Amino acid sequence: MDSGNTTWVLIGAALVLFMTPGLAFFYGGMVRARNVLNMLMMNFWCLLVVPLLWAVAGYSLAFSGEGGFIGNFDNAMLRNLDFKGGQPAVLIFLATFAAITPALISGGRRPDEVRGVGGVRPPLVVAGLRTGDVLVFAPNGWLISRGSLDFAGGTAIHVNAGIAALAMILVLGKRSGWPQKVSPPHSMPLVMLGTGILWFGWFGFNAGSALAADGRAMQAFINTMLAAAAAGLAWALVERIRDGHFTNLGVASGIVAGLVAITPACGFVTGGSAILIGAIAGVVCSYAIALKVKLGYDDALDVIGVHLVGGLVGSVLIGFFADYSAFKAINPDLAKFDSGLFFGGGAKLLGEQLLANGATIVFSFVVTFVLAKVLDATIGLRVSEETESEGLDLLEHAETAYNTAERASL
Amino acid sequence: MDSGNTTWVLIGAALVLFMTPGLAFFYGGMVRARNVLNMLMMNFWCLLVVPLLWAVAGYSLAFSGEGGFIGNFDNAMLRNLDFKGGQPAVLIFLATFAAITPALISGGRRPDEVRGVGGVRPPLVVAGLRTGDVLVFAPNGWLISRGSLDFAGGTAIHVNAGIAALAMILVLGKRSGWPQKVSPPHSMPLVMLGTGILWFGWFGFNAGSALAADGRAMQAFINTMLAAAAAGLAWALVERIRDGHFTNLGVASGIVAGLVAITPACGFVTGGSAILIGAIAGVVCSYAIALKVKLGYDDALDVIGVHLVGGLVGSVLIGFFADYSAFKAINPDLAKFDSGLFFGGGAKLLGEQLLANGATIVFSFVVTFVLAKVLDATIGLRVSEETESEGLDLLEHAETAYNTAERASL
Amino acid sequence: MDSGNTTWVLIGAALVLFMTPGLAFFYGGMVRARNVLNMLMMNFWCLLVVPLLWAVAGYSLAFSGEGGFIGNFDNAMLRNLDFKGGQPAVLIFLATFAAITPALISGGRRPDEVRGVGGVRPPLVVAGLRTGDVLVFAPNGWLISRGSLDFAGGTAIHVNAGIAALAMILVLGKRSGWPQKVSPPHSMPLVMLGTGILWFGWFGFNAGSALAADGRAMQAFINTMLAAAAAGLAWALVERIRDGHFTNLGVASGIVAGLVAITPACGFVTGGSAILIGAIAGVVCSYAIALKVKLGYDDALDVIGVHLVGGLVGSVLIGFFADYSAFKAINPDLAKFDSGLFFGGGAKLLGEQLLANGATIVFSFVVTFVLAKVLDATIGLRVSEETESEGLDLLEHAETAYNTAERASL
Amino acid sequence: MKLITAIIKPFRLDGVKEALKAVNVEGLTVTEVQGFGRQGGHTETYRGAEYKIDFVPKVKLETVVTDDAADAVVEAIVNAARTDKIGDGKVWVTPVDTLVRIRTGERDADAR
Amino acid sequence: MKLITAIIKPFRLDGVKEALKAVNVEGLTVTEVQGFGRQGGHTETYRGAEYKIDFVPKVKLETVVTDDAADAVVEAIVNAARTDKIGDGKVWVTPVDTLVRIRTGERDADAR
Amino acid sequence: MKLITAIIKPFRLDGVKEALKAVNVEGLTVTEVQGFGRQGGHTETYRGAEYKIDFVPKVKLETVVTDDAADAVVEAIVNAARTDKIGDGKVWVTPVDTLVRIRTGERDADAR
Ligand SMILES: Nc1ncnc2c1ncn2[C@@H]1O[C@H](COP(=O)(O)OP(=O)(O)O)[C@@H](O)[C@H]1O
Ligand SMILES: Nc1ncnc2c1ncn2[C@@H]1O[C@H](COP(=O)(O)OP(=O)(O)O)[C@@H](O)[C@H]1O
Ligand SMILES: Nc1ncnc2c1ncn2[C@@H]1O[C@H](COP(=O)(O)OP(=O)(O)O)[C@@H](O)[C@H]1O
Repeated sequence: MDSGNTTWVLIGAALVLFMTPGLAFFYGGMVRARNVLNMLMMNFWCLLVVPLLWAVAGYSLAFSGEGGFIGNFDNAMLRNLDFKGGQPAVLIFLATFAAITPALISGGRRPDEVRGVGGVRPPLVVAGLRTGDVLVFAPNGWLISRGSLDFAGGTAIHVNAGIAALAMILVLGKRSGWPQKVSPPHSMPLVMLGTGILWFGWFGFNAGSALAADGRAMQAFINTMLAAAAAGLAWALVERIRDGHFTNLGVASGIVAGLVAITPACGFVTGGSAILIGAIAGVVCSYAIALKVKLGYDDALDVIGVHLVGGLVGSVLIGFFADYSAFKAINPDLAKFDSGLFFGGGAKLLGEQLLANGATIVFSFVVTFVLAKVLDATIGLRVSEETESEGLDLLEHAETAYNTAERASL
Repeated sequence: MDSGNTTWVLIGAALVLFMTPGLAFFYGGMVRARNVLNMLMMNFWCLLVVPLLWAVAGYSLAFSGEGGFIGNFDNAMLRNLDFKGGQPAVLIFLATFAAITPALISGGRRPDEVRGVGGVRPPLVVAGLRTGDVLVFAPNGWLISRGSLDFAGGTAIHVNAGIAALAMILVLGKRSGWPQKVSPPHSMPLVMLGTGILWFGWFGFNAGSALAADGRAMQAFINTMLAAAAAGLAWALVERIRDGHFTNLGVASGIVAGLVAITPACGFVTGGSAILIGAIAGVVCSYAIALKVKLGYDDALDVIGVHLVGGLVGSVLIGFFADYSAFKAINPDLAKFDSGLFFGGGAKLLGEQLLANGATIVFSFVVTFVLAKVLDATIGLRVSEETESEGLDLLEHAETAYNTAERASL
Repeated sequence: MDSGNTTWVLIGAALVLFMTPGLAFFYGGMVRARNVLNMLMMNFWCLLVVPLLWAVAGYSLAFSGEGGFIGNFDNAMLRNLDFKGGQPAVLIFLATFAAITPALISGGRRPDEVRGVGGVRPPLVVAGLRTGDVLVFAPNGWLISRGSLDFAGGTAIHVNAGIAALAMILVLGKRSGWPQKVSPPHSMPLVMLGTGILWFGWFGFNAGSALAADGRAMQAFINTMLAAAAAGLAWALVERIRDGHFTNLGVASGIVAGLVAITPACGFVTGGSAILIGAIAGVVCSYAIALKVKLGYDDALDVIGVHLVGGLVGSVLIGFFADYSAFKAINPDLAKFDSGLFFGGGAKLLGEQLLANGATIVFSFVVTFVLAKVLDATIGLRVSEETESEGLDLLEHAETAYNTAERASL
Repeated sequence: MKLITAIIKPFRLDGVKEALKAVNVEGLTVTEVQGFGRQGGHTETYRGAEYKIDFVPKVKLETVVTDDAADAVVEAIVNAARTDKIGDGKVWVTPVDTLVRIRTGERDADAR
Repeated sequence: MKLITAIIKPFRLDGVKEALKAVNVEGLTVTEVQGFGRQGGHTETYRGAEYKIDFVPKVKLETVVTDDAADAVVEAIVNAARTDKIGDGKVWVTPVDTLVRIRTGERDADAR
Repeated sequence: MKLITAIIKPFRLDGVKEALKAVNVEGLTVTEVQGFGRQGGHTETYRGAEYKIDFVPKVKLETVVTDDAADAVVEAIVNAARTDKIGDGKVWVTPVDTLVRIRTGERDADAR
């Protein structure tokens, strides 16, 4: 791996690492002031646990060997890495992906409701689970080898995390008073800060996944920019027409929905398709978030509406928009992939995309649901009513987020 | 374009994208708590609209073809891009520049005063305008081909946005009570966060504009660091001597003034000159901001004092400090440019700089003034007095920035 | 220097620059709301002053010529730089290191207690001092040429700044009421934002110090990730067992302690050792911070417990974990360094590490102590009691951090 | 006229407000306050150091009512605010000489 | 002595303060409060969900004055705070047994 | 019963609280307020423009006590809050008709 590509992948890893704090602020701004530290903790916690699991065994199980479902221990504890070929750079790049996946689930519930030893048990356990999940999506894995496409982890990460969040939510039940009594984001500037960091970092996530600073990376970068813009705009326009106002939260949500949707597609589609994928994701997700009230699941931070639905939209649209010949023109050596329905590839790819997402949904839902049920039955997942009203920060972490009162300055 | 340069340009694009949220926080911290979301919206909005316009036609009109005033549609919708030569990377790098230009104008008024449908109409319209403006400054454009120098957009972006802000301000008039009754920044930490992000991102803006990770990029990077430091220090010292205190807002303003001033110059001058340009900009801008009260235009966020004046200072000083021989020594293949008065180039360059800035000021002022007048006469630009006192966030966006009160936690 | 490595070093410099605002928020969140601006100022101030000193003479004195203790003026004012070899990129990369060193000392006291003209005098003076210090650790310097190892500045920066902070603290004495009466962090989200920025930027700090995007940089990057995670986890677990809760401040402190500890070691040890170094640093530092109460020095922001102790832990553990053969395998041309006790190198390296740190501690303590005493005796370092209770922001800077009250919106 | 002042737990504010509407109280003023009493405070931990916070967040509610409404209003507040746990708070009644509605200049009962 | 309490619109605070200076009120205490009354609140929208906020930000002003000054002070407040729009607020007067200035121990009229 | 209201400097709150405990006051309610008085405010500077802030942060303390305890409580507050510097604040006493403890319905002296 030359110095340019090494720089590309390592800076990409740094950008993706930065996304997890970004996600923490994005979600943290949305919860109440008395629960924000628990939300931050659930996200930062993933940065502590997952990279270690990844280095010790996770990477090796996912990527070494020839197994269709699971790898071997050849690269466990970072052994036998090919420095010349840049394998360590790729390993640490992927470590940051593994870390943000369970962090996404943390948005699956407002922390008002999830407990654990010190509020960190569920993400901890789920982190182990998720790291395992990725195995199924390894390069030699069953789904990928059938021909379905997922450039930067739309199915493996967003659909996967989104459906896991749904399973958690179904086990946890509703917050008391929901959906009549809810509370507004405690700090919208924090939400917007998180949005800015996420967008910035997502260039590493998507374009970095080319694993080389080449033409495909350029295209993925452009697609990331355009899809996010189109989705943010689409969501904002829906809100303006439907609810009467352009809102910051709408813009932020749209941007994230667009980023999620383009994640699986960014290395297979061209710019015009990216704009369409973004716009469609923005509109669909802005309506999907209303389903929770209709169907009665309490998805407080809309992980399902944004990540599951956004990931699905992007992944399925690959079946229409994938364009092999455009990428072949950029890089003549590119391995073959199927084009989509609109680009002369027929319906085969669409079928594979549906299958891959269906399989992921079933697999991830079942695993998480069983796990959550076990946890709930043994140690209990819901916080007590007292904790709910006093706030998790104080009761679980013995901290409060803001001490700006004169009293605090005594 | 090799992998190193591709990485350089794409990471540069990510950094410049990150500047727009940075700008949002820089300005957002300065306004009142009840208007901060409108300020954030005006900035994020530019990130939604401009890249789309840019991809659809803007880039092509600015950069394809041979026209002296306007290009053609050869690259519209991202067609016919030269991936080998890195054209897509440059395109998306420039898209982030196009996005931040109208965002700068958003500081032209405290949002207390600017209305529109949902508070976003003026930036929207102006975004279209600005994207158009850039055409005039295209590489084959009239001004550039005469020999004036503008490395990273000091004239094209900062002078241009600054004078546009002045036109907007003159159309809008003063806030009621100004200049007797004003209000302090609602969150200085937010201002400083914005400053930190801006400085960080500005390395992409300036050094990235070399479009290659070469010696000139190194020099531009060094110049960016030194000019910002010198200007921050200079502004702080002026405040200490004139007003009695070193202030954080002074340091932040000085840093930004220095970054603005070095923007046009960073690829034409050496380090010592960069320090001087920064220091001069810091001093001049720290006095320029007082003009608004004397001359009676209500430039609440000092876009004129910092961006217009800072951009002018930097651009004009190129006429003194440009040093072709130093850059020729770094890169023997460098195309010729004129040196400045102090570096053996005579007064010709200074004349070109004055002409280029003068032309920009006239052009941009007239276009924006006419446009703003039309908007004001048709849909009205000023918010009502009620909105002014209730806050734009609530009335235009149906959101409030902070909900930390116990009440919000019920 | 090729385009890939140039990009690597310059982006590294941008990341390290971004760390100083990160540090400002990390510390700024921990102090009271009425002192946060002074804390931010002390950090930003370093970004204004140090790069200028560095460009004018600091770099040259540290790195040009053959002197064992001090260099010459060959590169003063950025003269005679080798652009082909990438010297300017390295120079500006190191400038950002020089800037953050005195910023670390700013945490040496809650600003409640440190005064100066406008609250910036001590960092200003100390900035000069620190820039000087670095001379002793120059590549041809006495300590380094004996064979001690310090990859990215664990001894030169963290131990150095930590012990300087201790000297300042001993001169300043205790805050009134300490340790009975203290106050909680005014904004934990600000602390966590600082933590996120620091971790992100630290990749530039550590892996960037390889000065090339090569295998060693990959290893340093991986080590930085793993040590931070291990230390954050270790500190959190200690708190859980000892105090009963996982806290955000504990996680943040652990992450920073791990980053500090791996700083000197990251280019000499492999991944498993990095995990151990991180975990040990997390545990040791989480206990070290309690020493201040036992021994009676008022280290309000735990610069000593985290930076001095963390830096020492990492630097001394190099004597056990350095592994030349692993790095030789990555890069056959690598200059020889001693391996540590556990990797077949015997005790020699351990001895050198102890000597280097001992010498640094004595040197830096004495210089800072004398300087602080002189300052205290002449201009006085402590703020008055009135300032202490009214807050430094208002009295020293005539600013207040937050103006969110309705009153402010009049 | 009487001024009824109540210190209650924040999460009971909504319930009390509804109860007050039910007894025809049409206006009230609410302040966030810190209470000190039998309930005690809590402890926070930062880097192993304990911070004892003596105060508990409470909400203060003030409403001026006519003399004859006072008893019913007090009763409504007590019933709605009560959780039977320590820290439920207090209600007290003070005499008011006169009440004016700023907008109209109306006085006393008309000004409520 | 009398305690005059006023609930006013925040943006009238400056005006009221000036009016009070004009009638020789030299000290007063201001609190940020939330008002509930005829004026009604507002609705915020987050991701399409509506949040009804019943309370309106108001400012509470307290000043202790001598018995004979009370009427003039009430009048000054009413005049300065009035915008003739709903939500202008209330003023009420309550009896005070005694007022002490902490610094000097002075009482009542001298303590103002 | 009497309601004792005190406006004090924030940094004296701890001391006053201890002094009140010493005279058997077991409950009190604290509010952050802004004071305007002889002490004057301060000036902030932003980009060279001066902002005059007239108000000073103060803490308001309210406690309802029995009639015979009132004098001792006032005295305790005055002694503990006094710094002999301008801006030390005020204490005033107002009559209370009745006090109720929400949790138990106890009245007056029992409700303290
Ligand atoms: N004497 C008092 N005067 C004013 N407020 C009081 C008084 N006693 C208690 N309070 C307020 O009532 C709240 C609840 O009182 P507390 O003694 O904790 O419980 P309870 O009301 O159940 O006896 C306190 O937090 C304080 O705000
Ligand atoms: N009975 C009352 N007791 C105490 N405060 C009241 C009362 N009625 C109204 N207020 C306060 O006065 C404010 C204005 O009252 P509102 O009924 O909205 O309008 P108006 O004063 O014009 O009749 C309310 O927001 C509330 O703070
Ligand atoms: N007449 C008054 N009524 C209510 N509060 C007052 C009155 N006068 C002063 N205060 C409060 O007391 C505080 C201190 O008063 P001030 O006149 O500054 O000093 P001092 O109490 O030493 O005379 C003020 O900030 C204000 O909060």
